Amino acid sequence: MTTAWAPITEPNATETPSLGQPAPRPAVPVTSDSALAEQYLEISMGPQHPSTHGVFRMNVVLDGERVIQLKPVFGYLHRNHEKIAETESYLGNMPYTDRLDYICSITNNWAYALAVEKLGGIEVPERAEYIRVITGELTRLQNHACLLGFLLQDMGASGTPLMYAFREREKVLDLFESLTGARMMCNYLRFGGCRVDLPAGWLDRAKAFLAEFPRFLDEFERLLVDNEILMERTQNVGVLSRELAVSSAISGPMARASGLNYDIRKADTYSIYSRFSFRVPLGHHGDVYDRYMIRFLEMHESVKILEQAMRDIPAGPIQNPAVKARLFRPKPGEAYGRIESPKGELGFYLISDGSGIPYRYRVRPPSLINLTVLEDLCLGRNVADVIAILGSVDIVMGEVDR
Amino acid sequence: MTQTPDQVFVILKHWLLGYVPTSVHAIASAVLSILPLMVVFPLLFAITTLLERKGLGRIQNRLGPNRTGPMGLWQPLADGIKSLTKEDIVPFTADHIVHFLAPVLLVVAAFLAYAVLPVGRNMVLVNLNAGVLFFFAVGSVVELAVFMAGWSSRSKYSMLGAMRAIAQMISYEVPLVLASVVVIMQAGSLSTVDIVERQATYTGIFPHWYVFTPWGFLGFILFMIAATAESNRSPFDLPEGESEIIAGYYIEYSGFKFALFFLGEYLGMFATSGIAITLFLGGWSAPLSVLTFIPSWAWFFLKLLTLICMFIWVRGTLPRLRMDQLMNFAWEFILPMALFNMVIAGLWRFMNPGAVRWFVCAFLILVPMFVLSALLKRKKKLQLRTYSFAE
Amino acid sequence: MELEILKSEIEAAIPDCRLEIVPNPAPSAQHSLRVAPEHGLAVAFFLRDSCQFDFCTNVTGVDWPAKELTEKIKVKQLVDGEEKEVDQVRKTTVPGSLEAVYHLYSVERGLGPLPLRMRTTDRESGVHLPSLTSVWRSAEFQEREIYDLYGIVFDGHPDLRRILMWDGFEDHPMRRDYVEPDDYEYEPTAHDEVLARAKEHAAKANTV
Amino acid sequence: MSRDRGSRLLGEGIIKGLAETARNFFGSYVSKQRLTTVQYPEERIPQDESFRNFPFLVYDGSDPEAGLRCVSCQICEKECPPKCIFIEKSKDKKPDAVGKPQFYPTVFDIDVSVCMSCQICVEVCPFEAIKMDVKYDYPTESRFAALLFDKHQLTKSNDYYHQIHPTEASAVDAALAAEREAAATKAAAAAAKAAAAKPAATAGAPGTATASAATSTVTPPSDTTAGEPR
Repeated sequence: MTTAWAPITEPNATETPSLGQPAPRPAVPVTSDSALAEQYLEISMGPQHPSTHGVFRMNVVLDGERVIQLKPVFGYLHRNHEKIAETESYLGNMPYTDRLDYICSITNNWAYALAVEKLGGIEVPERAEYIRVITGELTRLQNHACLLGFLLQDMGASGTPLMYAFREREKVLDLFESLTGARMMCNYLRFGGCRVDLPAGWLDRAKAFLAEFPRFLDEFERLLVDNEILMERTQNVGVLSRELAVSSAISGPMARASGLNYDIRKADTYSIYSRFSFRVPLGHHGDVYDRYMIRFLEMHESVKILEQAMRDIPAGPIQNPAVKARLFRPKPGEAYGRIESPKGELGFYLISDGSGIPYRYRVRPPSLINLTVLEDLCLGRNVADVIAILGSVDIVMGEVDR
Repeated sequence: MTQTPDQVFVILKHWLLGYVPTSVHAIASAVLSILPLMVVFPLLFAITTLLERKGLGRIQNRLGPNRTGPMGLWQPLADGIKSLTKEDIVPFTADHIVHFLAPVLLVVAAFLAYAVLPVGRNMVLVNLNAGVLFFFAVGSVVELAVFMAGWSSRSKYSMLGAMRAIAQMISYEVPLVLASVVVIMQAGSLSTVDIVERQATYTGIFPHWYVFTPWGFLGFILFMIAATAESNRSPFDLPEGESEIIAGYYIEYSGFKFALFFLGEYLGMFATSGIAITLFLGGWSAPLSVLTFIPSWAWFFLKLLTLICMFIWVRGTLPRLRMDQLMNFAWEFILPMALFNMVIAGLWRFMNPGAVRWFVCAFLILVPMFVLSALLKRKKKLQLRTYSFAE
Repeated sequence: MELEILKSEIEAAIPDCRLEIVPNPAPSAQHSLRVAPEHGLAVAFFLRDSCQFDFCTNVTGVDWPAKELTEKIKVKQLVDGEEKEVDQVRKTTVPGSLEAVYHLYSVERGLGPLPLRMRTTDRESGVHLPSLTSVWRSAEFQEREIYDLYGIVFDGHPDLRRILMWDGFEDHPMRRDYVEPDDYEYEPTAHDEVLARAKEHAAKANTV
Repeated sequence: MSRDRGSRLLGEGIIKGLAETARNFFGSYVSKQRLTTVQYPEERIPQDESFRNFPFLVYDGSDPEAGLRCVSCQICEKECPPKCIFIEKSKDKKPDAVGKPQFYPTVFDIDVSVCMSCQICVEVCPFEAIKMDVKYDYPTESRFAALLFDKHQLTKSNDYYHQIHPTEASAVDAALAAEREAAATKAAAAAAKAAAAKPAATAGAPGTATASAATSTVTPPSDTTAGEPR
């Protein structure tokens, strides 16, 4: 019976790894070969891990609890969305965009619709623009609430903030169900407008929800924002500098927490966001606490936008009649359209060769690009922080792996 | 022997002893004392698991288990049967003997701690004159069992969990003992029965519980914080931080051994809160002199249930501390406060009783608390942040 | 328009590099700038440092397979004795290539998308392009994805590995001429060619 | 919302958090808003009217075969993103609601295990023949064969459609009724014109000609893509 810690024997490198066997592991720096030598603990967090937000894996090399090397591994949820898009018509791709960032399906539709409208030069009637802003901001509310719940769940608050967040999210999903027919897979927007007009009484239900949403925000703030344990766990953890954020094109709340004033609703205004008065919160430290608070403050701003949008939504057509949804053939050319999705800058780059099927269909995934700096943020921190930092980046694997 | 309902169990035991031949008298009396404890506390464990899931549910706006039995009452039974029928998988590379012994040792150590716990008026298993010392000695065996579990299952996550558990338990054992030294100084004896006797007297209708003295209240708070850490409960549940290292030291256990770990953990929690009740909340004594008609053991279990609800309430709210913060908190805040508390208790003992003594001690406690918390805050640069807004 | 000004600025700053403006006929009018691969890095540094295009949001791979252009041309030809106009079909093949498109934005100056394009010489051997990760860190994962799905090898990339497919995978799935392996498991819907393929596989499976 | 607060006792934030969970704990006994559990099989959340799940074929009148609206133009089969609809067209024709002879599908399968209920088929169908159902639980014993719904499992009556989507169904019926009137008036006008032209063309068997003329001059159905109302 071996008492000493017998390292699990390495599969010798010559034999090629069959599918069942794990691939030979990268050379782990071992200082010397004596039994008592200091060995690094190399663990793989994921793809089945309670807090990696989906099938995401990190090869982490630990010295004790400190992280020395962290290599993310993607591809477990890769469906080659872009290859499928090159066999579907423009309309046929719309339901697939729901499956990109499956938490905010309407903002995915919006980004795709915006790119196609730029490609085809299509105008969108007034009422449709207002409906798009209302549903887009509702999506942002439920995404941020959802994220704050998950982030706190990762840090150990056993389910309580997550349940409060999901209680509110259910109300938003009920609104989406009565409008689009499905809670998460809305497939609601079309090129040049929306598919269905607001059903009777929907706007009043939305206003009623909006009236008591701030109560949830205050409850959430009282519950945890001043909590010393949360402040200790998140302040000065995973600090992202503004230069690194710009250089690695970090977008969304994660960039604004580092002081980068770049909100696409303001910087590259699309749709009718210029009509609403709202503010963009900016953090100064760029750590996990700031990313948590920025999303928290952004929810307040979204509530303001929603109030203004719901107040002055005009009547009128919701679909540009000139656009035929089914046999839509844009002229040859290319277009890159982007919106401020709750996770960051979600862009679609379409190249059309004049046929009814896009020649090239590229999705700019904010989650994947925000993960570029994950290793820089986690080096030198310990395992508990890696989970908190990953939680604050807010990734959804449907969008990362496409 | 005054009120029969209070001494009903003692009388019952003596009545049963009558039927036993005198030759085996000693063993029979020992068995008759141990058996109820071995039945009552696992039963309390079953009730607590249900209480915990219902309580957490209610905190999170949901119902909690209600499918098995009227209010989910048979849920603990269902969990027990499930853990019995689940397959017990032992990893191939595990060190089988040590792997098997770990949960057994954990539960044995937890049960040993009940020997000195005065559950009611002269209802204590063994009246050791060094009861508290015995309790802490047995309490430290738990760490050994935890490390055996972590080391022997040969898995990286369990290794991390075991390392964390050892560091946490040792660093919170010290403040736990120091917080109880204050009571021993005041009560003048290590025997748990004497400590409770001393607190059972009343002036007017108010009892002489130590928790009502300034140093006693601070000692109680420090003791409870250290007890939470000792039994790996919520803000300090790092050894089994589910979101980081999945289940810590008992990741490689399944089936009944997994249930044994839970039993051991909960028994440890009951034992430390039992000692907290004995030291600070006046053991089995009634809170008001007029209420002494209720039997003494009822008061003990009532206080135990309130403490359990406190644990559940804290578990439902607070996120988890990180490893180094947990250690800093123990060595830089709890330990100095416990030492300071001993100085205050000494001062309390030699000042003549009266209101002056009360205010002096209370003031002398609040000052270091503010100083230390400010010190800790500045060192960590924790502050409420302000955010600028771009138009 | 300002793309011409930018082009002239770059050509002034970097002596011997030739730039080409690729017009975009779509209403979005996002005309792009094509640069030869050997000057790619220099142009990128210039764009980032002096023209403040510091936000490279999107790096896309595009596959342009070889195309055959057939056009009718009038050709004078001797037909049984005398000169006659005859129209003849002439096939010219445009060589295929792989392309990397970088969409650049400027945060300070708020400038719109500037697509920067680089093309490889051909689709088999000469698939090397300079990696712009040293200029914009955001290109790191996206260039790995292009290498994984298209096969463009980025020289100078810190860690060029497959990002989405598993390491043992040889082919590049997003190329137009990619043939799907038909032995991966799928759920045969009980209808037409999918069903036929399933039956054929089942037959082959239990014969071998 | 910037807040600054002097250095406070270490535990103040934690106590505020505890108070919050206590309020939720006692609130759950009092207010419905703080207890959101729905005991699923016994109680169910009332389904919203526009909820959609798998598609179904609509037929008018009582006989599912004769009243089937679908003319198997196979547009939905081409447009379905995951390609889960399989149609085989009939050889002969049957008169549809207006009386015009139309093809009908002999085989109309939807593979429900592949369908993602995105309702693109409903959107592109020019004959309002396919609509979204609301039934979502289909426990079956086999994954492929049992989840391939054939025509008989898919066809449901128009009043079932009125039951599940009342407003949408009435709007669709109104549009269809308007269409039928337009077709009827045009047929009547064409018949009247043919009748006026016939006396000018002197002899000719009056009875059968007018009857066949009436039916044939109605807008001849173009086989493949019918006109698009939407």
